[in-house]
Amino acid sequence: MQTTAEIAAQISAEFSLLENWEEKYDYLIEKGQNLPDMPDDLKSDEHLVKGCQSSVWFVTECREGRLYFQTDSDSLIVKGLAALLVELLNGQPAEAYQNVDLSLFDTLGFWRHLSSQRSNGLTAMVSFLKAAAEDCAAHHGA
Amino acid sequence: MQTTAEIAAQISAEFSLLENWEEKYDYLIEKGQNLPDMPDDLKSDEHLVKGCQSSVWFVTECREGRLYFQTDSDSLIVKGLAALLVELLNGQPAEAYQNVDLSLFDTLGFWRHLSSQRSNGLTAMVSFLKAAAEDCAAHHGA
Amino acid sequence: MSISIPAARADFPILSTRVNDHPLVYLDNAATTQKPQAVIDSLRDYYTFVNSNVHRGGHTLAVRATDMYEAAREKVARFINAAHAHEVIFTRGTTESINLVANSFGEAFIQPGDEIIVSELEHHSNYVPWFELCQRKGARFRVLPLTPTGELDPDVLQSMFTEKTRLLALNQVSNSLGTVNPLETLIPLAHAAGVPVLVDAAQSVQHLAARDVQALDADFYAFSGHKMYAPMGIGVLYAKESWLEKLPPFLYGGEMIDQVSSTRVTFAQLPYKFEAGTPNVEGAVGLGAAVDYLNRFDQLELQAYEEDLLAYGIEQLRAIPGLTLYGNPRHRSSILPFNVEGIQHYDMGILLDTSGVAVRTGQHCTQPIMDALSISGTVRASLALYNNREDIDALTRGIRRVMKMLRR
Amino acid sequence: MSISIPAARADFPILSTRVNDHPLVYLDNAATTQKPQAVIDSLRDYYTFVNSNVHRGGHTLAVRATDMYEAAREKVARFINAAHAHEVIFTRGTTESINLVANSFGEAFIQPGDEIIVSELEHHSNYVPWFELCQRKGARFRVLPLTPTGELDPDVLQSMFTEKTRLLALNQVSNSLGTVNPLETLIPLAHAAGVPVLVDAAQSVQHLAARDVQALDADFYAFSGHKMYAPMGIGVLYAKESWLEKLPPFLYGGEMIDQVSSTRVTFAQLPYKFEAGTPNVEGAVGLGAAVDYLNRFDQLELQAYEEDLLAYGIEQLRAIPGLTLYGNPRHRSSILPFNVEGIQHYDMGILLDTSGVAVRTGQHCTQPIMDALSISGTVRASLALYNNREDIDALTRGIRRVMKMLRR
Ligand SMILES: Cc1ncc(COP(=O)(O)O)c(C=O)c1O
Ligand SMILES: Cc1ncc(COP(=O)(O)O)c(C=O)c1O
Repeated sequence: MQTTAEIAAQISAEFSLLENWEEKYDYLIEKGQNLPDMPDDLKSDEHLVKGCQSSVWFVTECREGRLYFQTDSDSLIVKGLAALLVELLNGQPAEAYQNVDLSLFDTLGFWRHLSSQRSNGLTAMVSFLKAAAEDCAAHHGA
Repeated sequence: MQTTAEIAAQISAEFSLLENWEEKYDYLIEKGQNLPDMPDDLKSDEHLVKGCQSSVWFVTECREGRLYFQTDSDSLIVKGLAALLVELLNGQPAEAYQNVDLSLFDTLGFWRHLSSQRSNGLTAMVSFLKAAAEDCAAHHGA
Repeated sequence: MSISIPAARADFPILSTRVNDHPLVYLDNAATTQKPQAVIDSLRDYYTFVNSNVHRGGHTLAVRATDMYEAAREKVARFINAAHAHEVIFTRGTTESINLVANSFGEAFIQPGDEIIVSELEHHSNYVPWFELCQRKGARFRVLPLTPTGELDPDVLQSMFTEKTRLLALNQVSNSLGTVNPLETLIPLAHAAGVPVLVDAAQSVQHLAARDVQALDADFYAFSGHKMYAPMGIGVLYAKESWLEKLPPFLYGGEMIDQVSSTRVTFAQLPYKFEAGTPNVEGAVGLGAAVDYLNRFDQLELQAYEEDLLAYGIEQLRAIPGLTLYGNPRHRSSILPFNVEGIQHYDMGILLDTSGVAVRTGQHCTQPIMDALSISGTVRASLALYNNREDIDALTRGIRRVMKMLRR
Repeated sequence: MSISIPAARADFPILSTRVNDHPLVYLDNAATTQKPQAVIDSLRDYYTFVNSNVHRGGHTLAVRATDMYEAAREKVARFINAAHAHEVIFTRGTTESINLVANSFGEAFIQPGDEIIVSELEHHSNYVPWFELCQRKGARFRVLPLTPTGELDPDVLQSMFTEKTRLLALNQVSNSLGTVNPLETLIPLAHAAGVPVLVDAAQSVQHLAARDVQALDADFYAFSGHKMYAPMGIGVLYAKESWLEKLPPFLYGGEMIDQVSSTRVTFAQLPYKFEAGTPNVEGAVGLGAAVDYLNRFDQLELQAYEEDLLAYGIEQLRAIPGLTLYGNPRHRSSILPFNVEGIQHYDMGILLDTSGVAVRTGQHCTQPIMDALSISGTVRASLALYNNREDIDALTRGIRRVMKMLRR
């Protein structure tokens, strides 16, 4: 399995080929659309990560110290961001979540644009995953 | 007895001879200093007109529809202003108080400078005198 | 003398900036308006030539600052035709104005079992303060529902008044639907039932010529500077003198005090009783400059211009297949709320932004309206005097482009 | 890298204006300070390139405005060394900050019979809110008296704590006497008695390097932008996270809401829970610019410069026959309060103004101090970083001239 750093480099490389905002969003939205939809019965409050303008759900599973997750959102853009998180982190060991370098999103331009200290949709998602990964590591260690 | 308009014109004429702020204040303060001090027992809360930064007292007397008053202040500048009000209004018929034209103070430059819509030391004094004059007219008329 | 409205656009320097390589098309005016150069300059001039704390008497700058502050109060009083300048209280904005009334009026007049009516059309700022007041006081919080067209029904309101009703709080224009509420009908109804009325004018004072508080007979009238071309951090509570005399102060300290000892405190006269602490003189001066700016227009002409533009916007949006425009009130002002089938409002907002079109998306601090419409939010385009048909065209072009992007 | 302090004068455009045909000598800094060009420009730039309402997500300008607003919060947090940026709540100023605590803390924690201690040195803004809270709640309002030197006696404070004491409210620097209170002694005393402390830092945060809220261990720390070279209409309440979590909101509406229905309301997380309504983004940006400006100086050097200037002022004033300088604290900051025998303070102020010297006269919103000193008011000259010895000389020259004018 590739490391998150390797995956990040790969995503950056793909992105660098895109010429403008429109193409970047196109690509992001495609990422989201390629992600399987989550069954409606999993879209419960229990799995809802409080975003701001959109809803995003995460269902996590911990196997041998690695965290796996499914995700969905009513927003295609948020789903695209979540899809990048899936590429980057799904099935990685718990430490990878703690150390994830979000500067990738900076390079993509989305970080600055889609989030801000106030809106923090991405921050909320990553915090949720970090907490789940911490749990996962704790159970595995124990 | 001269009318208030005549007196105002006279004060304006005197003032126009003064060259600068210092001379104007000098003159104003002299006006105040020439006013007799009020006996301390009259300086009671009853006679206090609420100013802002200084205290000013008025004792009024109504005789045949004319209002007479004594005044004093702990501030020489306020006392000077009050002295101008004495020159202008003391012993005038009640109507003269209602119609008094305060633009005199404008010409002197003190109005803008010593008062403002917020500070209104002069406004407070004039309002007090107007109320007393109204009372005086009412009793005389009755 | 009125100036030409289309030319006004040049007065707003920010409108010539570019966003994401496109000219800015600013359609988020209900959130906050942009500022004309005259307002921006008034701030610079204030700090370059005048700045001082206002106080009673004092040095030249203090007198000048005080005069400018009070002159701004008089400009605002004339703008809304208040009977007295001291009926104009400067606050930070609509939210603070309403909270002031909820606290002071609530303290003095609300007993357990009393009732307060708000409309379902309200912004959270004119909803939650009353909800919380009712919670604190054991009073009943009653909500006048929306009609299917997004309006308020006078007959339903009439039926809600009881001898326990102590206040009606409602807006003049809804920030989510643009509904213009018929205050000329609703306020007399309330008054006939002995109920005073607080009007949230945050979305109306900058758009409707009907801002004469005496003609409206509003008991309280609240608005924000930043939504009427003035700086942030300044707002107004107008209240009838008779109410202001009766209400206890809200905040304590600074210039609102008359006498203080460890056993007794007395308060200053109106309006200072309600203005604790150093006021935002800069903000008031900027608000005065904004009023001066607005007064350069013929007010009815301005309203007609904006209504014409809104009608054009409605027409253009309705021509887009799959687009739902929310609300259908008889009289609407400045607000275009919509969704396009299959496109989440947030996605629409973000993607419009890529072509420089600034709109707001979400609930617009009006969750009760969203609940009533059973939607999670809307895209809201909102107009100001500097907008024009090209802005609407940029919006509709942008929407069609997003539809192409997302509907594959 | 620190810049030279005397050169800083050129950064403040208003200081080159003339008043009554004299160069302005601005010594009313405790009322409000002047603004450096960098702060004035920050307002213009904000409105020319950025202005938008802050909100969650949204268009480019909204994101930029939000980022600038939150960056300002972080600058302030670093300036006072708060543990978290969300411990910095933006308010209109010190008065609102203190009223916020009096309301929210008072609502949650004050019961009949409880006691609140304030000092006799307080500004009305840190006196009357507590007095009124005690009246509302049936609590006991206790006043820590001044010593003859104008200081607070730790032993007397110690003797006032009871198991009913719920709060100590006092300033770090007195706006009337300039006394620097020994918080490093007083706060631990209070904490040892289980009493939290609110510090009114309106006159200290711009002058003392000792503004590290964690080192001081202040529970609440309040100050105003306009007294620290920032615009009017913006201020700060710092509070420890643990307190902010426990306090109920103060104002309701706008961005402080999480969920709303007609039966239930929940609130946003810190710091937004305490920031109802559209915030003063412009003011926060200006405050951030003022912090940046202050950070260009070495803070200890700046304090030493101001203390040296104050010492010079004390020396020059004491040399004037018949002049009484009030207070004689071991440590004084920035304030020169005096009267000249036989000359009413108001007359002194007005006549100093004729030669361009701006001071403030009267009670300075500290009637309890004036009562303790048995005087009706003082003349107060107060210093800022741009003042210099020539300003002091202009003051003393002016005083001597007034003495000549009035003592004939
Ligand atoms: C010590 C002190 N506390 C509180 C205040 C009130 O500050 P503001 O008027 O900015 O709210 C002042 C300013 O006058 C002050 O000097
Ligand atoms: C109808 C309405 N009421 C109240 C408010 C609150 O105004 P502010 O945020 O300026 O306090 C707004 C603005 O968002 C509004 O649109």
